[in-house]
Amino acid sequence: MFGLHKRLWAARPVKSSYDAVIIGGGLHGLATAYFLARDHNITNVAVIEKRFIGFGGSGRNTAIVRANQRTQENLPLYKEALDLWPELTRELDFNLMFHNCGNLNLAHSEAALKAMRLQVASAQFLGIDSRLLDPKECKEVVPALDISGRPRYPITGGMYHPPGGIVRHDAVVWGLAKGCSRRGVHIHQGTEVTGIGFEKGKVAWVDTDRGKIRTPRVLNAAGGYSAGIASRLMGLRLPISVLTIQAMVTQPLKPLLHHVVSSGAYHCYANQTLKGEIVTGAHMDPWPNFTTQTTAAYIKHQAEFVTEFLPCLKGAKFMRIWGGLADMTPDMAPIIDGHVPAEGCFLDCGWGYFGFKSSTVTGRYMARYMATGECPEILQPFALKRFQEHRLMGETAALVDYSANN
Amino acid sequence: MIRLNHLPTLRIKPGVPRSFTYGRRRLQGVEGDTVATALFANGVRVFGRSLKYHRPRGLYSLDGESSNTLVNVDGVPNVCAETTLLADGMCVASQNAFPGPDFDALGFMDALSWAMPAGFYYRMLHKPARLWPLAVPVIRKMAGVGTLAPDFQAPGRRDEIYPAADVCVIGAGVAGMSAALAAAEAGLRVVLFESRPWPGGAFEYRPGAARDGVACFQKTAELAAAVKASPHIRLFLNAPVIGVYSNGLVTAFQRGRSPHPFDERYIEVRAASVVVATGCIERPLLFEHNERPGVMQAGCAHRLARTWGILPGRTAVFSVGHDPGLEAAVDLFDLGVEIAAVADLRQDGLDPALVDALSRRRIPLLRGWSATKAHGRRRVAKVTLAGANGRFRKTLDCDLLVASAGFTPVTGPLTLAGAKLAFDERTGFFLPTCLPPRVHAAGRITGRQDWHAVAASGRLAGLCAIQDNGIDQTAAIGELADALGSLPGPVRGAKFVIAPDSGKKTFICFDEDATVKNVDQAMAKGFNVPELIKRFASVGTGPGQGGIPGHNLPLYVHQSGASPDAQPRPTTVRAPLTPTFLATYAGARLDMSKRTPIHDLQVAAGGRMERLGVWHRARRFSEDVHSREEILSVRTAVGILDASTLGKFRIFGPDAVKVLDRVYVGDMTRVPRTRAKYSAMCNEDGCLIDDGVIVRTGDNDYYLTTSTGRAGVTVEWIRYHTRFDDWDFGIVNLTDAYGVINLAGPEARAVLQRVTDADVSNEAFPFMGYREFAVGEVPLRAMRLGFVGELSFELHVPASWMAYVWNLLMDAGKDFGIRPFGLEAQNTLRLEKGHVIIGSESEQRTTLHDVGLGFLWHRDKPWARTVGDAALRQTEHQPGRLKLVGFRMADPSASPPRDGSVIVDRRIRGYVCTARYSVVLKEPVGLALVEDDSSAKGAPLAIYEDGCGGRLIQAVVTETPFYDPEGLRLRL
Amino acid sequence: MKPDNRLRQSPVQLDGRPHRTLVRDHWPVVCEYADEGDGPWLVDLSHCQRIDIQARPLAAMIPEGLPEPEAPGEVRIQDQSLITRMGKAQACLWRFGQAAAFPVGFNGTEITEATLALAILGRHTFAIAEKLSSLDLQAPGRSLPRLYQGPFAQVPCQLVVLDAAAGREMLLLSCSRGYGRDMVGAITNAGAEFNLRPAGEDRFMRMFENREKGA
Amino acid sequence: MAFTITCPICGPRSGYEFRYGGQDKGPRPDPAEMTPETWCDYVHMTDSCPGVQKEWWYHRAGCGIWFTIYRDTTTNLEVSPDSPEAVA
Repeated sequence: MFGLHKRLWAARPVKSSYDAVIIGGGLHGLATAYFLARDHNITNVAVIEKRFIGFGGSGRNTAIVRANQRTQENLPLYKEALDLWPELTRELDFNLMFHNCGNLNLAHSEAALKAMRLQVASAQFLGIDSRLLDPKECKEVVPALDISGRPRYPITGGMYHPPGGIVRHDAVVWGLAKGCSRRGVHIHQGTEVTGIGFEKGKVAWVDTDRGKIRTPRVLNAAGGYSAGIASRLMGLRLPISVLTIQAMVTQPLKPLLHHVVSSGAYHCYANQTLKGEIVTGAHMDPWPNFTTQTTAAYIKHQAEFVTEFLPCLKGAKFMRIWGGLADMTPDMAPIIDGHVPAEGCFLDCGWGYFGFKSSTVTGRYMARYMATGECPEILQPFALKRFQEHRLMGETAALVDYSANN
Repeated sequence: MIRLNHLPTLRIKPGVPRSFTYGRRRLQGVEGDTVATALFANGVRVFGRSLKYHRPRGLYSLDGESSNTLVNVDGVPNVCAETTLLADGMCVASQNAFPGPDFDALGFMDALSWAMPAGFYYRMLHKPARLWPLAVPVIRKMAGVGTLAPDFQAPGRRDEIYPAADVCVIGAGVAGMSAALAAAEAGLRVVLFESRPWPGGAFEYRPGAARDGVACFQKTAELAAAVKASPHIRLFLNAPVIGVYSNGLVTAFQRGRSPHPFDERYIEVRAASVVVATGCIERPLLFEHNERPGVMQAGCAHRLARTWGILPGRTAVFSVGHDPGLEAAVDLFDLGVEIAAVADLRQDGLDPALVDALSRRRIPLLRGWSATKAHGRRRVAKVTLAGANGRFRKTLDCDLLVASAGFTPVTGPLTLAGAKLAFDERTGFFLPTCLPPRVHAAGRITGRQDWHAVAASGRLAGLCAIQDNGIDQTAAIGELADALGSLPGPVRGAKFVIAPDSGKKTFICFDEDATVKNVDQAMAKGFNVPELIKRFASVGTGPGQGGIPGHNLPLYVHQSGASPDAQPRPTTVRAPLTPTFLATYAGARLDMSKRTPIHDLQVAAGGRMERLGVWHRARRFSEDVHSREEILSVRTAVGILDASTLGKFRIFGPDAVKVLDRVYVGDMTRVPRTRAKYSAMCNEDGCLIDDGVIVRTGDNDYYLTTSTGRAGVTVEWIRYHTRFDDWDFGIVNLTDAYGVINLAGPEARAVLQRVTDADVSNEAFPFMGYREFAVGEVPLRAMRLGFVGELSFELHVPASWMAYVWNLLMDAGKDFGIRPFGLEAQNTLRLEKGHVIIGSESEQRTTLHDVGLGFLWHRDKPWARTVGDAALRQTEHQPGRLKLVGFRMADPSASPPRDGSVIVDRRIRGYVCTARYSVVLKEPVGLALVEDDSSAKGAPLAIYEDGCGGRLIQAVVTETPFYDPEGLRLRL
Repeated sequence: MKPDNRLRQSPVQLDGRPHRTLVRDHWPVVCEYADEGDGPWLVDLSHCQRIDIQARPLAAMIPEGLPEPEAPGEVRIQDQSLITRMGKAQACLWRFGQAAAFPVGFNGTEITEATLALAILGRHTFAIAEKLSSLDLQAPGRSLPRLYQGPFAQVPCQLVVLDAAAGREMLLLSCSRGYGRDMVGAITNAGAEFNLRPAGEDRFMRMFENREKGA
Repeated sequence: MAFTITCPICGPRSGYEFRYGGQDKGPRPDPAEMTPETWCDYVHMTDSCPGVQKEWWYHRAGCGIWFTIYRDTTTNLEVSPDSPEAVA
């Protein structure tokens, strides 16, 4: 019963040519491959993954989904992404475990409230459910909150976004891999891309440690390694800094938090998984690196700050901390582009820590871009040239600076 | 239960009772008991129920490797009974069991386990789609262990320390103590961490003789005495190491410094060298019902007797794979436990002395045999043993099954330090192939089991640590390495994982009720690396992390043949190595913030203080959130503001002016001595990051102000942008040296004149002027600026004189109705003047041009290479940007839109930065960033406010300033 | 002429009962607290003059008669003054005796008003320090006195280890004035288990003079 | 990871005492001659390749100077300027 002995995806030999090669067996790559096959009947596709699928950010993020960003360029994308979870669950016949618990984002100052009003008004204008709460209403939603004047930054209000929630990130990886495999896409794990070849100004092949693959289309969706691949193999420098982002979980507890709670001033979020663990994280050390190492300073800092607004968590125990790579751009918005630096080269990177929530919908549109060669309107604002044109997107967030200044 | 009370190895004081409650029962333990040993001594065998199937669980190990013995203590959930010392008056309660662990209403779940194969949730409950939302609350309720109430208040006190050390040794067993002593003999400062309440490790309780004939426990005690006597060793007992990082950083926490069970101290050590001597835990033997209460590890059974004086059972069967297991059988027999049989996984390699000891006691020894099934519902009653091929079987009655397949080295600290592990054929361990620099491993972790060899390997690591500290030890290291070579080396370890014919209820991970069958199911799905199986089948991701399955899972996966790897591959270990309270990590919770010199005066005057960056500032001085009285007093009489948080700097030296020209957009070559020059700083994007005034106070000597938020980074900004220029200048941060008083309003001059002899008339001290004079005989710096749009004096007062001068002005202003005002009033006042606050009227991408301050930019100084100059050039006439505009409401009687409301037509075109009702103008006014084609005067703005439900508010773009557009009031 | 009784304000008030006080240059100074105990002690020295010197070459700007600490981290003591070398072209002068006026053309900036100055003295001084800072203030092989620039209670500080000998421990600390209250709070909390008490300027001066003689 | 940086004045210290100042790209080019492409390349673009890079750091909690180090971004360990990997 339950199809116990059916493999989710198959291991196949590497062919000498594909219609499209996708670098990176993370969510963006798998989703793009899936939609290439599903929507455009392009099934002769290879997903090349150096380690195993979901090894990078796809398996290390904390699975929060929401559509309450700041700009009208971003909001529709994330809104559509929210609608996709149930659809894909059904279609892939794999439970992605979308837990639509809603998100509560806390404000701790007048300025933060103002920033939230902008987000809320933008969301409402675009037909997305998001509302402002006063501190008492915040406490009604999340009884564990300390809304007194005791914390160093008392809660002044909150932004409540019912459509958001959490999804099981591993399930999405495995579900999409299953979907890809069923539709004929090849997933090559343990395979490294070592070069990209061009002919007559067009992409022509990809070199791997398992041989040369000819292809007219290459997508760079390698997450934390995408900028390095771009500069090393495509000759294209990107405005990307790769930082380690850390997250941690407590031992599992009986239900305590029924929403995703986050706080800008304290730079952390907390939510409880279906297994009962409280997941918390958010901060990044602001120096580029590729280590995924965790730091003593951060776990201590996080413990201190999350218990400022959720003091009951002092009695919980941290059980595990891990790190992943976040490819950050100067304006906190991704770089999605095509035919740079040569025809047939596509970019889907610079997602920072927004890569999970956007993965499926970006894959859908990126597949259309790769299939038709025309950039769908919804992706156009994310083109690389915005940086040299002095047109950063307005999706900002300041990096935390938790040491005292002179 | 009566304790064995004459053993020399006891760590309890049998005569000193400790009373506690367990559920409704009042029980008694003794001093030295942990919660677990006290419960066990009182006959408790079922400590709790398992996560998924609610199976009874009991004492299995003693160092917290599994969640079997998690209990609630004094209201705190998930306390590990094995590592928590019993305190008088403790209230202990079981978890995850109703009504209690012995009879649990959800016990029937065990019978349903067939319905929940590995990855169950991924493949079920989503068809039909409406089922899933209904299932979620049920799943959540069933999941999790231990309850934390939303209003839970954590008991206990915490602090933190950062001891300095040259060498940090992890584990105060025989190897760790030997390493510490060696390093201490060289005069190095050693920090030695031990997670148990006493030093000694694996040999601390063992009566067996070392090679020199002296009992292990006795030799170990001598070592411990030497450690305690050394002035160079700081021994932290009860202090589990939780993290090891590169560059010698080790983190730990310590409990037991006070009788209160939840007083804990966070510890961070940075050492030049780290020695890891964490020893081994036991590797569980996998067979049917291998986690029934009554099944326990050899060390657990042995230590219960030797350390706590508790006989672990009446009749025992042993199924072990190592000599210390045989030693335990012999010793427990001597202490009064009946041993029905000892099965050893090994055919050969058994210590002949121990084999002989067993036979002399007529204890049957079954070589190559193992347990295959434990019987009994809530605790072990019988056990089936079988030979290697499963053909021969026998079933024996017992109430204790000591089961252990081998040892697992505690390599967590090494992996966290960056060591890569590989499978070692001889020991069956994952051992480091290459240690990171200045990290050493010693003792049983390397596979050695002999007392002398363990001590020598510790001493060798100690010598290496001395070498790391720059003291040459080459000769001594060589000598000792040779000596170690003649002692017994790593012991051949059993690689046996699972008993033949073991059934469906063979648990590889206790915490998450994961069975060997679940692992098989995951492999069938195509998951073939342990790291992925771990995720898919939930193995080793529970409270005990990898403690129980960490070694067995990779061995099992490899033996199954599913893995593509040639050798078993370990799963990842992560910090914290021991689950640690968030409260403990948070430690002392230092909260360092800044207060202005007149902070207390502000509070006394009714100031509502709030945190703004590092500072405390007064937002307002009354209940009125709009601060109308404060606004009116500035507009009609005089107000006084504490603006001390402004950044203040001195820049001097021959190249000072070059520095200013580099960072300010204006021309700094001609700053007159008696006037303040207003200018701005941009970043490379040409975006506004700071504004302030610059004053020339002498030859090559300047005084400048920055916004509050930039004060902390201005020195680094200036030095950054001059780092390639070898310019001669000095810069001093004087932010805290001066308090700043903003005295503003039509009566400001009259007030000031009362307290100074200086001529402060408009002629003598005009708008934008800078003067130095005394107020109440206190010399200060004064400027006439106009942020709030009235006649105003900004007085920079030496910080120690600030309270004096403030009080002087308050007294002088009494007749004029002076009153302090706060940030809220200032915000509205400056808004009426159309003045910008960076961050409020600008966002990350807003350039100097966009906020209408482009006139500050001096384009003709390319030699200065001013920060942002290139971007200012390239964006100067760029269309399609968001521009800052003023607006009024189409209906002046309407309320002002809330800050952050968006401006829309068919899409979003901009947003409201700040809008307030102006008391003096008697209508709302506001500033907004809108797309440039909507920014012309008279352009209509449709505003969408949160919660408006689509009813737009109409406004019109207007010129600014709204108030006193000619600026006459500034020049009074 | 009416008496000038204007008073300046230190950034911090220590929680103790002053036994003997005086006013110097308008600063109220506690010479001694009642019941100072036998250490460790906390002393407020914020009224003592401190001058930041930045110049190239630095030696040219060291006031006459005072020695120049040659390498960053070095500290020299003379005539109730202490001079620390902070960097290639920067030093800080502390005057515990009489404050001095600036000579003409002096590249110094008086920072007395800008900073808080405290001393932790006596036994357990470094046990208190290790609760507040990960800096290795007793690193072997470093001559004393010595300057450390780094975080103490998370705040960037100038720390001078004057003496580390048992019973004669002396640690000087200065940081931005605005942190005064929280810094004293942090030190007081950390010192509570060692019975840290406030002490007057006299105790510091006695120990400093002894140190100067020994230096 | 205990990220450690060696300050030329203060010696080895916790990385958290410092501010990262970016990969060393040399002095700012003449603004009048910068095109949008060269401006963008100087200000925003990075190599982002794992390996050793020369970079700027500021000792903000200490002596307050800017200096360069070589760091291996795959280990977060400093690399000696004399070592073969250390190229600008």
